[in-house]
Amino acid sequence: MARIGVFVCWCGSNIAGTVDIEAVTRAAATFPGVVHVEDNRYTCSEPGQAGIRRAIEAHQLERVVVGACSPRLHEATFRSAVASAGLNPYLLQIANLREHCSWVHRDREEATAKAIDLVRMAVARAARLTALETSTVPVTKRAVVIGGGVAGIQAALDIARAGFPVTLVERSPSLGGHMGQLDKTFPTLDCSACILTPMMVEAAAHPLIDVRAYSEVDKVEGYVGNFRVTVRSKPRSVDRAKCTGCGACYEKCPVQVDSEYDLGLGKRRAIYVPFAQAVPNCATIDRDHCLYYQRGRCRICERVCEAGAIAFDQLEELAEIEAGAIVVATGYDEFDPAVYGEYGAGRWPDIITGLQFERLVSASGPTGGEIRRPSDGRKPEAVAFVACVGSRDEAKGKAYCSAACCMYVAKQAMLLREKMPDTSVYVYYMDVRAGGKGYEEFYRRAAGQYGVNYVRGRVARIYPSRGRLVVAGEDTLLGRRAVVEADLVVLAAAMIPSAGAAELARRLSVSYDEDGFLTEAHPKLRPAETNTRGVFLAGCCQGPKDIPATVAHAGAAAAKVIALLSRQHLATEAMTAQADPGRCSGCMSCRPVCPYGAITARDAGGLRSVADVNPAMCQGCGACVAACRNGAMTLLGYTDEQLLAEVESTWR
Amino acid sequence: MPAHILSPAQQQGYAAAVSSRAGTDVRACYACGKCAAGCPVAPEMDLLPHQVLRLVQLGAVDEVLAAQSIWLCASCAACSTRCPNMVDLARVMDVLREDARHRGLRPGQPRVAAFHASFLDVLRRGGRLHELTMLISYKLRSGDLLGDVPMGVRMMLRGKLRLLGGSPARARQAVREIFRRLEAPERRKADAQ
Amino acid sequence: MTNYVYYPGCSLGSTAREYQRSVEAVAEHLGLRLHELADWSCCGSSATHGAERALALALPARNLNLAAAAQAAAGASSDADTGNEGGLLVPCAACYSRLRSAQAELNDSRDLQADFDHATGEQWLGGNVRVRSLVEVLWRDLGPDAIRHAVKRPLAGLRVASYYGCLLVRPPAVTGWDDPEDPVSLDELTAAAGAEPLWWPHKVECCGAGLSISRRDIVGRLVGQILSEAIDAGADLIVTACPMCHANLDTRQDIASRAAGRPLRLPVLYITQLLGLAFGYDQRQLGLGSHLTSTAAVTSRLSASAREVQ
Amino acid sequence: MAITSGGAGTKSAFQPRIVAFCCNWCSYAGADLAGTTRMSYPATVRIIRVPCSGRIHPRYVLRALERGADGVLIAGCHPGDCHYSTGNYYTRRRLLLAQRLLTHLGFDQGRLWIRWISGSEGAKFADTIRDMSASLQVLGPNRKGRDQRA
Repeated sequence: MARIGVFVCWCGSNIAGTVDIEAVTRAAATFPGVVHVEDNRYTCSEPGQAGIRRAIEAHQLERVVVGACSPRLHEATFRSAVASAGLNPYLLQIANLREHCSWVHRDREEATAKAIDLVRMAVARAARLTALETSTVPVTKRAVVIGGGVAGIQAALDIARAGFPVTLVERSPSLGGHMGQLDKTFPTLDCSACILTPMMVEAAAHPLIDVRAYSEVDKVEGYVGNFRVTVRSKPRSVDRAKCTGCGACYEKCPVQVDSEYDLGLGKRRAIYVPFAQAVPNCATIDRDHCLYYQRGRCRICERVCEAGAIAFDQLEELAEIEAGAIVVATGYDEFDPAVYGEYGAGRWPDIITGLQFERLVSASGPTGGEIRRPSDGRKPEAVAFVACVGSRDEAKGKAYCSAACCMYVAKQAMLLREKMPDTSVYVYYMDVRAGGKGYEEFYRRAAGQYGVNYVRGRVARIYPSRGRLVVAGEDTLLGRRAVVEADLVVLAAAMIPSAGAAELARRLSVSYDEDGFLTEAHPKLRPAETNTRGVFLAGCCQGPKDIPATVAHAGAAAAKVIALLSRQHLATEAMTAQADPGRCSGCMSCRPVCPYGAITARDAGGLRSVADVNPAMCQGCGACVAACRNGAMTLLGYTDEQLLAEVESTWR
Repeated sequence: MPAHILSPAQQQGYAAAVSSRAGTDVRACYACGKCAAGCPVAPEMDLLPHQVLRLVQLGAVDEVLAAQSIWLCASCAACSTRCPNMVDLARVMDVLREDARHRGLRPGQPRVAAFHASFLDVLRRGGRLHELTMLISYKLRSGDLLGDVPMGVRMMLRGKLRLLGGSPARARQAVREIFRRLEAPERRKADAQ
Repeated sequence: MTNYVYYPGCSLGSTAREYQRSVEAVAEHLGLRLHELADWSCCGSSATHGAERALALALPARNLNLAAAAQAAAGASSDADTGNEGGLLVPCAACYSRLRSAQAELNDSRDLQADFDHATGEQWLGGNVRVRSLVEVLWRDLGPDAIRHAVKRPLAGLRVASYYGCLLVRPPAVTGWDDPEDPVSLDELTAAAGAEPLWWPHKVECCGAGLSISRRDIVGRLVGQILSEAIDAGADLIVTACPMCHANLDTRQDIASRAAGRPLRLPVLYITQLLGLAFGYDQRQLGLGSHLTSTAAVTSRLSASAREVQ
Repeated sequence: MAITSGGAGTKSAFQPRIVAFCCNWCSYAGADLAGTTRMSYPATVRIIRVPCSGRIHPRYVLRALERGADGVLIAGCHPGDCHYSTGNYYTRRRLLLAQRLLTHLGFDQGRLWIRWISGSEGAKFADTIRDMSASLQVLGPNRKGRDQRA
């Protein structure tokens, strides 16, 4: 019988206040195998840990049981304490006397009785613990960043600048993301392109960054330090090496299509470069609209291309990339306000979204920065902005605040007043959330010296009447109707996770919330990590953010990646599954239940094959153990014997 | 009178009670005013729809039940249809009117109440609506004797107002029975609490 | 031939006689067989749910119970005449709304069912009755194409503003077969009749019918806005499917004109009157003469376009 | 054997004994949260920490009941949220079978509860324990198990 030491923590009055420590220690002393019991005010404190070390030596303890707070808090602490006394760190068992006992029960008698049970269970389990060793795996020194918006670019640059190669995967033909569509940015009103373009260029030029635009992630296999990411590059039908981006092709292309970049407010050709500063600056043929692909003739672009870059027969390419870490930076999509029947969005051309307004006000936009009504090109005399469209609206299934709208509305209103001093501007809002540095001052400038009329109230209806748009709102501060006849209405549409993000998350076994935003490992302490080791989050895929927050988040993700990639080896999970070749029948019913593909069939000689677990890939969930029909599979640290010992000893 | 002197207990209680009776959570309202902005009769209201909800949230019972607004509500349900927090305000207004009536308060809009009452009278007796009887009963209750008389005459000329209202005996009796059972005094008391 | 149990409601016997007559005409023409619900009583209308919830549920529920019984009887009897595979047909938007919401509320709550049992001495059986609005039936069951085929005299050149009001489309949880903010059923029926439906902003703005008697000032303002929008949109007439709205819009045009500070004259027809005209019934059969606001503008326009055809 | 002294302190009323298997990532964290937010629930439960609800073999449920537990709670991450992506999906399938097995062996189905409780659902954990204790009180002590044990 192993020699067990029990250490009962008071946690000040947190445990001792409700649990009779003295009774617990007395009971513990009677449990089989227990040779030493002591209690501390704070076992996690330095003296407390020293006490454990001393007792291990003094009493030649072979197992340690700590009755304290949740193992989720201090298991690591106590393991290292145990280890420092020369005992294997996995010979420790914690009884959760605080979160699961003293904090949830008021009756001292009941709480004490339960605490005694919990310690008994821990002792029984401890007696059956075995020493475990962690092995190590090498780390592939490359990161894959998924998404080429400002978050992805920032993360890629930070990682590359630290000396690690990066593959930057972007779905659309060019880097830039939504930031590339913005005109000016709050709270400084500096031009978006002026900040972003240099970043895009540096990323493309950086020797350690491999930009794969017009590409998507197909498959992700492997595990932290050793991912295999399959990237599918869609055919541009243009040879990227030859294309100079001269533009001759799209000047001559006869087909006009709504421009995705201009959000339907402008046109592009069937062969196109999405925007002037696109990176890579390489044309792409949109096969769904190109006459040659649709009707088999035209090929004008081919004729006018002096570089001979047009490659109609180009095929898609699959590349398998080995990487040690993955950064998800898939960003956001703009909420489609069409579900607001009362706002007539999508039905009346002069009711547009915030992002569309960016294109309308941008010098590189379809109107060259002249603000005109999409319907008739007239200059608007009155413009109304409506905040919280698709956010803070449970009825429309979007309860969250989209974080950036208040500020972009203030900015857009300012830009409008700047460009058209005679145009009156109204902003319908519920609250102005200006939490960032310099934000409140910025918003106050908009409402103050820029003369933007802020009206506190949600709009009930927007409808066309006599050639204008009637915005039926309420000034809840006056308790009076606030009906504006506007020529242009801008709906501040919220951010939602970009299409396909959830699907990607499933492939990475990263969880996501009810709104589809990916879940960080800890909302405060690990905001850029996920519960899947080696996968990190940057930007709006995790939740709505403005540019400063996005860049900061991306930097944080990059720092985590750098820390990971600078390691030569990673310690693997010690509590992994193990197949007993003697008992394994080779039925392999364990293989399909393993989420990590860690189980393979190994030839055991004589036509017999048995299950084999790769300890580096196994994350220790134990699904295979429960699936095994002959009890050949065990999960180290959670063996049947250990768990049943707890079951057996739950009650006296 | 002002809400801030009400005791918290009383506040909590009323909001919860109204919520359960209206089958909607009045506490979800964040006073965005979308209801007021779309309400056809808001301009005539003494308390705007969201202000009515606010008083209910605070449990300012007397103040809210004395309001004209609860009688002016046209039950068009534009508010309920558009509320971002899915508060069924039209139903809340029903509950408040009922409360005002059960507590025997003087209705904030006597004529509207008179109209409702006259309508119920006619039903109680006839089982089906007989407009002429109702109009007369309304005029007597409301004292609005002259209004609409010319229109009434024109309607009668076009056969839109029958002199005699006929409805089958079975229907009449069934409805009388319903009124009798629902207006039984012991039930009244039960509701008032 | 589809059979329906028919609930006319109080108005169709009096203020909305022309609705009754046109409904019968249209039903006959389209082969809808209406079997009036025996001993039906008032649905309670807005006055009761404004005053007494138990009453507001018991009154409509009683009629639903009758309908359930009628259906059961029909199901039992082989006689097609009393059959009713179509459900309970309700032409009046207000009755429809009351019946539907009462049914929904009762089905949701055992307590309310108990209240009903207490109030009527009967047991709640009306849970499965299919309560159908006449518009829903015309638009969904038959559909615009069927209407189009039934048209004898297309109403060419007639510009129609469809007025849905509140109770046909709100709250969507109760009705739910057309868009609550921008409904199209009446417009499509109008188009099927050969007329030109207009998009106009006040399709679903409330006209305040409930206050028509007690607060003429408010009603004047609301009706004024609705008529103005319809006229400015270029409408020759308004169609509706609600006797309350109709009475209000038809009889309050003087007050409305005063409120709006401009003369507002616009014929208001029931959708069935419009369809009836297209089906070739003459205006007397459809009771076009019984409106307070003259419908001459409409009929003369039609005869004019008819002459052009010849 | 008398049904008085349940380990959970002897109160006059019958105190059921619940063995709860909680997955480390969601439900165990949920139980922790119930503690950190100082919720209170009956001291009828003994929690056994497992990496994933998918680790739990129906055999454990039987053993707990045979050992005299009045009820067994198996709590894991919500479907789709499993830290190991698919574990709880197998849990569900496996334990529905277990439930039938129980009736076969003469245990009331109501003695095995399966709940999805996330790390942010401290309240749900507390409520679950409250509800389960109450319904087990109605169900009465697990005589079969206790007799076997005695």
